[in-house]
Amino acid sequence: MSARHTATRKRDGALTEHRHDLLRTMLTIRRFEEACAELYSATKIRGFLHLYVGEEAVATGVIAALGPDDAVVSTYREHGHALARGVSMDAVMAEMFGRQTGCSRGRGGSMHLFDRSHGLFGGNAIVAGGMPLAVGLALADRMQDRDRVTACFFGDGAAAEGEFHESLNLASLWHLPVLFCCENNLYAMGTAIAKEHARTNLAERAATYGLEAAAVDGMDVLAVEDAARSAVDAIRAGGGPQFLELDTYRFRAHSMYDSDRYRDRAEIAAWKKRDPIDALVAVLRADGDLTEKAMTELEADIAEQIARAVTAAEAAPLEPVEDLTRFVYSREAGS
Amino acid sequence: MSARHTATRKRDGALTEHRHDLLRTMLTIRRFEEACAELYSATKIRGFLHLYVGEEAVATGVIAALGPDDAVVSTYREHGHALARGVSMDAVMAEMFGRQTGCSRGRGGSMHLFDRSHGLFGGNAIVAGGMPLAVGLALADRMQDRDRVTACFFGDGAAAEGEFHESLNLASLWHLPVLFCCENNLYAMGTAIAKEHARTNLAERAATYGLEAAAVDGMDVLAVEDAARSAVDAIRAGGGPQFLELDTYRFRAHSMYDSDRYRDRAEIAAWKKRDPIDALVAVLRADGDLTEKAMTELEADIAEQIARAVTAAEAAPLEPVEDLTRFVYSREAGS
Amino acid sequence: MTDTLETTYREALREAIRDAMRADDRVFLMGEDVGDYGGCFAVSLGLLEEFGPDRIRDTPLSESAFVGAGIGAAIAGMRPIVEVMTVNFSLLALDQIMNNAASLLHMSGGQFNVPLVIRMTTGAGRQLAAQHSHSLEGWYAHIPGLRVLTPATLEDARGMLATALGDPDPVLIFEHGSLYAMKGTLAADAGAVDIDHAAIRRPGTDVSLITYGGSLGKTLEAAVLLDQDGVSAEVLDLRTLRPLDDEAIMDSVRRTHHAVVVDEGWRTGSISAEISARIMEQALYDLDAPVERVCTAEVPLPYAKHLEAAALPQPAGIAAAAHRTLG
Amino acid sequence: MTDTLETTYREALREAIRDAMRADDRVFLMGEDVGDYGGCFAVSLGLLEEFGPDRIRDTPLSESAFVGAGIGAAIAGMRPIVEVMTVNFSLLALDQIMNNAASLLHMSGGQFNVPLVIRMTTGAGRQLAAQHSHSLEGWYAHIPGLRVLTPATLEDARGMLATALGDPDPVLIFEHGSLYAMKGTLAADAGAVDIDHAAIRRPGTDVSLITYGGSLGKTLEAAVLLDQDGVSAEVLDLRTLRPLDDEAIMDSVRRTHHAVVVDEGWRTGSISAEISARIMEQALYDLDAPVERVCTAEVPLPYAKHLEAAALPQPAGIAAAAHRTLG
Ligand SMILES: Cc1ncc(C[n+]2csc(CCOP(=O)(O)OP(=O)(O)O)c2C)c(N)n1
Ligand SMILES: Cc1ncc(C[n+]2csc(CCOP(=O)(O)OP(=O)(O)O)c2C)c(N)n1
Ligand SMILES: [Mg+2]
Ligand SMILES: [Mg+2]
Repeated sequence: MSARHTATRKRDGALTEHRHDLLRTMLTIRRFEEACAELYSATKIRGFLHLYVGEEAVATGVIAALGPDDAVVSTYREHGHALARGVSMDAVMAEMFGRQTGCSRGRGGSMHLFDRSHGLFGGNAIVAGGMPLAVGLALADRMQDRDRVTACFFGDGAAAEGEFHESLNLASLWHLPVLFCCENNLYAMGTAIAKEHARTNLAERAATYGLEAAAVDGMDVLAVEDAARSAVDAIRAGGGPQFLELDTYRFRAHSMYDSDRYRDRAEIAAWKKRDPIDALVAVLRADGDLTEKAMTELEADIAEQIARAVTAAEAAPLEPVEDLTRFVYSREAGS
Repeated sequence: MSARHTATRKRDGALTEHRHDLLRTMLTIRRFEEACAELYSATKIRGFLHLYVGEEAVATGVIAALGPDDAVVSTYREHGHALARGVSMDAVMAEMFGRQTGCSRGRGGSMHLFDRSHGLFGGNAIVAGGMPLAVGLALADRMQDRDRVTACFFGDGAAAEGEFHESLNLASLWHLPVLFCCENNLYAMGTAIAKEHARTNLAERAATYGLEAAAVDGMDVLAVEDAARSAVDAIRAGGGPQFLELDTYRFRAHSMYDSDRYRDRAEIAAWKKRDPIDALVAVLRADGDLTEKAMTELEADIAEQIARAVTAAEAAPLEPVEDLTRFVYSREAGS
Repeated sequence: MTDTLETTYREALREAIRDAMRADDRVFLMGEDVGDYGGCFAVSLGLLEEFGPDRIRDTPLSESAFVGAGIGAAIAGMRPIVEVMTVNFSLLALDQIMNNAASLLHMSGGQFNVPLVIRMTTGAGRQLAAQHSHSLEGWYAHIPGLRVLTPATLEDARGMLATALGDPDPVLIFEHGSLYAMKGTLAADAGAVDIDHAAIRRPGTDVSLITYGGSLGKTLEAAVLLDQDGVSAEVLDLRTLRPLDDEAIMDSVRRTHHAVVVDEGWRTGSISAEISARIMEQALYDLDAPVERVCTAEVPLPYAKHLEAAALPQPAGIAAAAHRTLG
Repeated sequence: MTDTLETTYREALREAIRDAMRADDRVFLMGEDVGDYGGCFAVSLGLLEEFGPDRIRDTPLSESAFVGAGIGAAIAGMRPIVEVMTVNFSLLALDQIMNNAASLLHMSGGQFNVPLVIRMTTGAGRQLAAQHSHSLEGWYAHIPGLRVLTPATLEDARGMLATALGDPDPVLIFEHGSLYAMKGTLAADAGAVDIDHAAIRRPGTDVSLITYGGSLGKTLEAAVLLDQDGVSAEVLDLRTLRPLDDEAIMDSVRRTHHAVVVDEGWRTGSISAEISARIMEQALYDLDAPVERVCTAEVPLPYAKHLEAAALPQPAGIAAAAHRTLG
């Protein structure tokens, strides 16, 4: 409903521009990760690499609804959240390359992107491990009368962990400003949601903790943004935590190590027909808001940005080995 | 309803006898624990001592519905479960005294009563720590086509732990023969249930995992037994796990260390009016099934049994110190 | 000299919390039963009345979530004191402590430090049996990014918290359950203490008895027994298990040439092994005999009084170990 | 001699599981992604097809519950092999492992033994960063009631599981992530192996290099470097971290009079400290120099290749430590 609301809102320059921003963000994430996949095969990027391809509308839509001072807690599949949040692509790429100019100075890699200036609190690679952290950020905000909202992203698999239960209960019990964003891509690695949960309706499960909870089409960035916007507004108005189940799908394997034996090809193909980028392009085209030319320029622009980021990362310095034990303690304590 | 069912069932000798057994069990638990409290003050019993006084109808009613081969997993507040299960009082008392003749050879104490021959799998003092264990017992039964049912007791506070969530989901997902018995006495130590749970309706919470769940008056042993019996029958018939929220109250403090500063005296008094033993006595009296004489004899009988248990415990040998490291490994391995 | 007051370890901890909360509104106490109940060991008794339920915050039984919430709150500008009832239950929060609290600063390339204090009770000796008697502070001392404190005296109970709260990184404070009732006198103006150095609690010349926390008392008793046998034992209280004060340890060993480490942890893989290894690495040629270790027997602690007593380090056993090193 | 076959560490583990499941229907494999996915490191690839979803059982992301369920199932007559993807995530199940698996037999006065096998991946070296690179097997070796195995060879990958399944008590098997792809030949009839003794992987006379698991390869490389410098290094593979084979350790040290312990755990409070302490306690007078330890730098492991490499034990560093002991 709220999605239709935006889609049909009297179109004006601002709206057009905003939709173009959403498109740019999603396309940037897509192309960036396609480049990362190649760089991984070229062994420029190592460790675990989890791609977000197909899920771009979730991070893009939710984060578009956040204010500049809001907080984001994410997982190991967080390139999209970092870029949508405005973390410099150069810094993200450099991080993947393990360089000193990376957003975590090369210490985090793909799974641990951090950027204080953009309110990105990681990049947590323990499934559900970021949830209590998000509750704590919100607790501090509440105790300090800040009106910040914390968006906490996690997957359908994470919802089986004890920390999911404990965190939702705590946030609801203490009425904390957290927007729980469950990226339900139907699989936890190779395990289908029906093998993860006795009841697979996660929004329904969340509602039993006393939070407002809704399921949203995670392939429709406008629907995601609208749902997130009303949730964020309600939370900021003091309404307590809310939960969004964002129904989506990853077009690629779980990680670069995964041969994807467990998913039916037809299922993948069906979901690819719902590509969130194609969907937005279609809306814009229908409204006559996107020309071929604009699209070509956008692609070129992004391609160039990525090329620059790669070149910069290649050229960037490595953290000196002498600094290995730096940042274990704030002061240079020993052990 | 099912309670009325029993209460109004055409009374015959068997029923009378059965209700007398329930009374004997509850009264035995009550008098046994009153003795334990004195023995604690007399420093004969040490460590933590958690009394079940006021909650006797729960263990008595549920366990009355179990078969001889069924399994019981309990907490640190498990004297009632052990006695209701038929574990010898001498062995339980000796355990409290830390003697070799104790049901755990003096190694467990009040919080860790075990008895394989009676299917008592402890006595677990990590809140919610017994829940995964119960799921595992049921998993093994299912894989080995045994029709055993496992009754898993835990408190309202335990329901806030991650293991509660994980265990209910797993049991429901795998359709395992577990009867989850939540002893809701409204407090987790000094924390009232409203400070433990955003939503305090625990049966409702449990139902969202896809189990049959019901709340039962835990002060009415007949209601508890009937609810447990239908649940156990359904589980044994292959219906999967079920959940009973047993609404009850502890008449005493959390443990012997607790000065009970957090409960309103009026609240305690109100609940004491609903003493499960008085309630059953009233039913029996109304039905003309319990004479003064019978009651006096029962009390005397129990008092004598307890006196014998204490004397035996006092006289029982201690485990030799040389056996300290025995039972760390089944074979006498070193480290 | 300043005037003194009679107090207990428990009261000293409470006064330290009270001071910190009065001095800085970013400080709050959070944990199971810290409020209405008054703290499972009565440390926070009365604080709810003074500071209210927001700052003396009762939590559900959700160790992982409320410890993690403490981490998040610390990052976001608060100065939480999280109380985990006992180290036994802290296993449920260990993932948060290791993978978040201890790692965030480094993983983020220095962006997110975690000024969090976690207090927990540790140790055995009260017949609480296998699931309530662990001494796992040695494990926590294994984790880079943490500081581990073990107050064994009234001064340290009173003074370590303030210093810990001033630390930009996570600090764990282990309170041995047998110490809460310890009575003694404390300077009326007692306050923050240094947390970087070990302390000699009894000077001696023949053997160094190295210990911490709940074992300090037993070790001092052992020193008295040794004195009766004509052996002058020095008792070193480590105070901080991470980082260890190697200098103080080696300095004592270089003077006495004999060392016994007393640790309530299970022997294998305990912090006593680390201390013994460091002594060999840094002072082998000053030793006249192998370093002895007096630890807890490697058994889940039994309930029965005589068995528990036999499992734990005791003064006679400590003294015997010292005699062995002296040959 | 028996004929041999080309295989890998991964395949050897898989064959061991297959054998065990064929031999005993009480045996089943349970863990995250062991079935449809084929195992996060492909160890169980193909087993679902042979044994079906009941015995190759995918679990939800609920480490505490499915490890606890393994404990319960073991008590109730099954012989579960529980796979925890990596030791990093095992922290979420540590309460179940310590307070139930390791303690039930003793707490129950001998009534409930737990014949459970838990397998997990450990170690660093693949740029997986701070939350995926822990080496905590030394911690598990601290827990009374457990047995801790660290197969470092194809023979042990193939043979330790069967022996572990025959043990009446809980056994933990740590597979180093860098070993899965290790190739080699194995006797066609390779089967159960002893799990009570350490093994000399390379005999030598000048220095004992004591190690286990993922560090064995690096240590053997160091021995080659040392050989080029004219130093004859003996390489001892501990194989089992609990109980430690003191006899084998002391026997080697008594012959070489010099020892270096190589351990991928963080140095402070690592199993290497325990080994060093035991050598001092049992063989001090046979030592010509302090025991050296080569461990992982005390830092949450960084992602960048050069930083991670600098943090971990490496052949050159091991050889240098050996030279230091030889003066
Ligand atoms: C506690 C924990 N257990 C297991 C893993 C290994 N692992 C990493 S991602 C993943 C699947 C998570 O699925 P989901 O939460 O749905 O997120 P998605 O990857 O689908 O985005 C698993 C099992 C982990 N990182 N942490
Ligand atoms: C994991 C864990 N946390 C804390 C404790 C300390 N503790 C023991 S009982 C208890 C309260 C449990 O309340 P509930 O589950 O309602 O059971 P009840 O005691 O009311 O029967 C607490 C906090 C514990 N034993 N284990
Ligand atoms: Mg998923
Ligand atoms: Mg309760």
